Amino acid sequence: MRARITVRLKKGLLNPEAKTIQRSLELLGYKNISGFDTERVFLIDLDVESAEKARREVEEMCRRILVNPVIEEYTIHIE
Amino acid sequence: MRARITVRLKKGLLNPEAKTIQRSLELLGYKNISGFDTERVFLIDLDVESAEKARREVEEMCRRILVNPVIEEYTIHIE
Amino acid sequence: MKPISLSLTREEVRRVRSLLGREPNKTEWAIIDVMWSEHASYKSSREYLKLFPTEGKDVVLGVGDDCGIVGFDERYAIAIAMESHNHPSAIEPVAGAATGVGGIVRDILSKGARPIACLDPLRLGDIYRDERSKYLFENIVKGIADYGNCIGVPTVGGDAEFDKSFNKNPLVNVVGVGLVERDKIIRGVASNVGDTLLLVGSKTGRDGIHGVTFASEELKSENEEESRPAVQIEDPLSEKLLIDALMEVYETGAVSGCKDLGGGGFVCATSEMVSKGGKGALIDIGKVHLREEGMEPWEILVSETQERMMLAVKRGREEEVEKILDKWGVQHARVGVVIEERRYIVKHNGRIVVDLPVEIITNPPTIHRRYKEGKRKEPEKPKIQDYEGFLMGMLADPNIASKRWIYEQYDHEVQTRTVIKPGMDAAVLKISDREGIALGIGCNSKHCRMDPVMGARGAVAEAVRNVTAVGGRAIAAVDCLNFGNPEKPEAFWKFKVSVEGIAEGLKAFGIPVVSGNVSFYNEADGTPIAPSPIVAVLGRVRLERIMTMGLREKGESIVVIGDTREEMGMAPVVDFERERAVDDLILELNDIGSITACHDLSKGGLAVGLAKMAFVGGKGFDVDIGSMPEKITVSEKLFSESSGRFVVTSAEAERVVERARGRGVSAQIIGEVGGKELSYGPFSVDLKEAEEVWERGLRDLLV
Amino acid sequence: MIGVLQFPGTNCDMDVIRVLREAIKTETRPVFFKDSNLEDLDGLVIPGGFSYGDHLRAGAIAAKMPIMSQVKKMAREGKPILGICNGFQILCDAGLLPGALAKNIGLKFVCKWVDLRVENNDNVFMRFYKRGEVIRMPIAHGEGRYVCDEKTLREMERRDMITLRYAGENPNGSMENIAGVANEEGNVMGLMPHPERASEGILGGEDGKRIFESMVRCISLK
Ligand SMILES: Nc1ncnc2c1ncn2[C@@H]1O[C@H](COP(=O)(O)OP(=O)(O)O)[C@@H](O)[C@H]1O
Ligand SMILES: [Mg+2]
Repeated sequence: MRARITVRLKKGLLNPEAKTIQRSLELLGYKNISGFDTERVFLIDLDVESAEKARREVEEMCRRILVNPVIEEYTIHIE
Repeated sequence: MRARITVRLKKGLLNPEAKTIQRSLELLGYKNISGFDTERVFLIDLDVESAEKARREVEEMCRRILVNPVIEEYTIHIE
Repeated sequence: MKPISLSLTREEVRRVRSLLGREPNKTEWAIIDVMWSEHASYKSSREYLKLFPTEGKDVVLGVGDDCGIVGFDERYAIAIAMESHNHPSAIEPVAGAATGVGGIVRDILSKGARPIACLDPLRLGDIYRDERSKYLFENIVKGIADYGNCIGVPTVGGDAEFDKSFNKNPLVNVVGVGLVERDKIIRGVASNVGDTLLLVGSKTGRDGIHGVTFASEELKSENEEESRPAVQIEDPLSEKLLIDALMEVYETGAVSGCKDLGGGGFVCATSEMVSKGGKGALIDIGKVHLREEGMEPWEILVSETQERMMLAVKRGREEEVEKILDKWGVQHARVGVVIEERRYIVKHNGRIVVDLPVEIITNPPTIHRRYKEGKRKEPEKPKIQDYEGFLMGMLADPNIASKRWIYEQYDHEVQTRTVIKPGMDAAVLKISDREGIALGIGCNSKHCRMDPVMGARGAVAEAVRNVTAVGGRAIAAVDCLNFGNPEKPEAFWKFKVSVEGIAEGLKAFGIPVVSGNVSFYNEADGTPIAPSPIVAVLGRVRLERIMTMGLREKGESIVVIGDTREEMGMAPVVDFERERAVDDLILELNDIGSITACHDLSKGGLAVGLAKMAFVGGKGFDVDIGSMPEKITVSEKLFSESSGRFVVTSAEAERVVERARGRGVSAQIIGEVGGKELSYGPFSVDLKEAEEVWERGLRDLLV
Repeated sequence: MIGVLQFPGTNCDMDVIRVLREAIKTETRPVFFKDSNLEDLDGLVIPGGFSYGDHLRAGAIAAKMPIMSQVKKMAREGKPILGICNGFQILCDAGLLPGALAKNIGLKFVCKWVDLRVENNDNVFMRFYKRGEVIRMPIAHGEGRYVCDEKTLREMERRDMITLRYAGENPNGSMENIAGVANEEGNVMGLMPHPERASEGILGGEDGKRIFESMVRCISLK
């Protein structure tokens, strides 16, 4: 079972990395970018029987360590 | 048009971050992790008419600055 | 089965066959190919490196091991070494530069020393015009920063030059410095039969397979794709754990020898250790902990996976060592034993896959390269109409502008020893309560291109001068000789005369070389780099006597020491006799407390040197360049880059002049400290404005 | 006895130990993250560095290691706990201090001396400073931009939990120039600047030393 966790900065928080990359793309001449954002993905292969169980376990990992709720939010996909 | 670019390290290359996170999850008691990997995602909103055009443009951005072809590979999704 | 492409010449192949009396198998060829490469064997450079003075009363461990060791006080010695990581950085700047830092730090660590500092001389392309050079520069600095910062070794100095000859082939040199108690020094030798060879650190992968042979070839653009397997990814956390774990392991006294796995990987480290010990090795390559599946013995033997070390552990004490490694989470494997017979034997699944005399592996034949004298470039004398504009242009030039953008990304204070921080002539690190070391760099690549002979001499002179300028007495040197393709007679000539020049200089100053590195094949598409023999000098300082370059008290006299000659736009003549007299004078003046600020003159000459002193001190000056007695133009007085000069400030300038006369050195009072202007006589500029231009010169070119 | 906590990748531990032992002359011992007994400790410093290589987020992994439950216990007992740089990041991620430390706004690691204003001296670490006093210490970090939500910020201001602000230029984009915060009780404090690097004149200044002196004094008064 593979879980895909996508983590992004909370709305409203400045993402300086995204801003910098967007600016340099514009400098390179890409004029029609109306939005730019970045995310991080964790891919976890789990030896568990059910998607249910995988999700529960991964949910817990996110809360315990993978995500900092002060600045980040996340979504989980079980594949 | 929104493009989602997923970037990952090429196969065979060391990913120290993934290694460290996996080990610490194991330390926290998650015993059934059989694989762990990380990816980066760029989300680009583009004011172009066609998915075709968006893909072409994003493809170029990847080659020019978003991706380091020496160590990374990528996939593009137009949403 | 993947065929192995050999980089050996036909002559070398013949030689191997005749030495061995049979056809080597595939694994054996792979080993010899790597070990006989230029980068690992110094086969072109060896006979010239013998010219360097290598002995001295302070030398504890000289040329030939992973780093040099120089005595400091009764208890401590200083380990120092220098390496290049040019080719990897050209391909993948972050990883290339980072692994350069990692490699030199392990050289230091392997000798039982705790790494306490790095310096990073860099040569980059034309960042004004060339996008790729800018990308390389930003990422090389990032690679050094990310790695050095993480492992807690401060990067305390370096230098940076920009020239289009480095567009495709930047230079990343790194100096590593360590501190070791004299009786805890470990050598890169395995000489006790029965000792266990313990491989320590990261799992071995296919990283950097053939990294060494790759560094022994020219970079060709179409080569890039193929060279990719040579990329090694850095893992600074593993390095930090290696440092912490090994410092604890060394305390046990169970380690009889140690070497880092650098160029040439496993086979290089193990074969050299037993070769130096006059012994042989029996290796079970199947014991190596691997990251990838299906690796063949030859791949494991030559892989350059980072963050690995080889220990020779006294028989029976393995567990003691392994327990400490386990505590730090550092992996390890018993991969072989030292044997009496001087053979290098490798087993894999019970089958012998290598059986070679150690000497064949570690003693490749020397190559006598042909050389041909090259032409010297004519001076490029600019016609200066507008002094003020010319000066501002120089201050903004990335070669002269403030390097703050670089060193603020480096943690230069961790370990709480950094007394003189980056931005000055040399770094000073506190070693004991009263004494410290000074670390200075020298090499003007532009001068070396115009005149390799004077350029190389200048590199030694400048490195020593930088140490002198902070009050340090030079005690040892390391060098990294970066040149083009040695198979080309003109390139080889540049190398040869550079070595000769440096050797002569070091002899004149009475300081030995204790370690060094040669990097050839720095060419891209057939265009060689400006020759860059970079010299780093280690000095000893009394902490209560250190000098800095900032102007201090209004009214203090400004004195130029040394002769200014008509040498604008060219490589200045370097006369070691005179250099030495000037250095000795400065140290004497410092001893008697006559100097309040001191700076040596280099790029941009007197005009730029004075300006930097003003920026650092936040005080202006009022001098009259016209009053200098030399019969040369004002432009020359301002901008000539004549060697062997300092500017000092003093509250007792007459005494300074008198002492100078006593040593036959010229010294002229040209004005005094104070005000908010840089006032040169024929013209003046506003201090704040000029400083802004200098601070922004480099920064504004970058993100 | 003051403990100095070492995680894999911690790199300022020896610097802090040296200052505590030599400049402050107080009994100090390293505390390895696998140590199980912290009963002997009167206070704890979590020093700077790159615990676990700063992978995931700076301080995130260390913050979740088992030893942190004992650190929390010490905090509850009112023992002083100081987090410097990476230690500050760890304390936030462990929930011992509010907020989080995000990537510097300039994205680069920054190492330099900065001016700081003392906002509050009514806690275990700050009592030898004057309110409003401007002091100098070096910073060295890549993830030091303090952030928290608006409500938390107002709470912190009301309860006087902000101890230090950048007084000159803001080097990392921190919210309201915040450089250091404490918990409400004043026995847990985190700061991005490195006081141990500002505890000896020859290294650039001694403004940081009073933090350790104050910590030690408070312990001895107990
Ligand atoms: N690549 C670098 N890394 C770290 N520090 C650097 C680097 N380049 C320059 N510096 C710092 O800036 C100082 C001034 O550099 P430079 O102007 O070349 O020196 P000088 O005045 O001796 O010619 C160096 O001594 C060093 O402290
Ligand atoms: Mg200098």
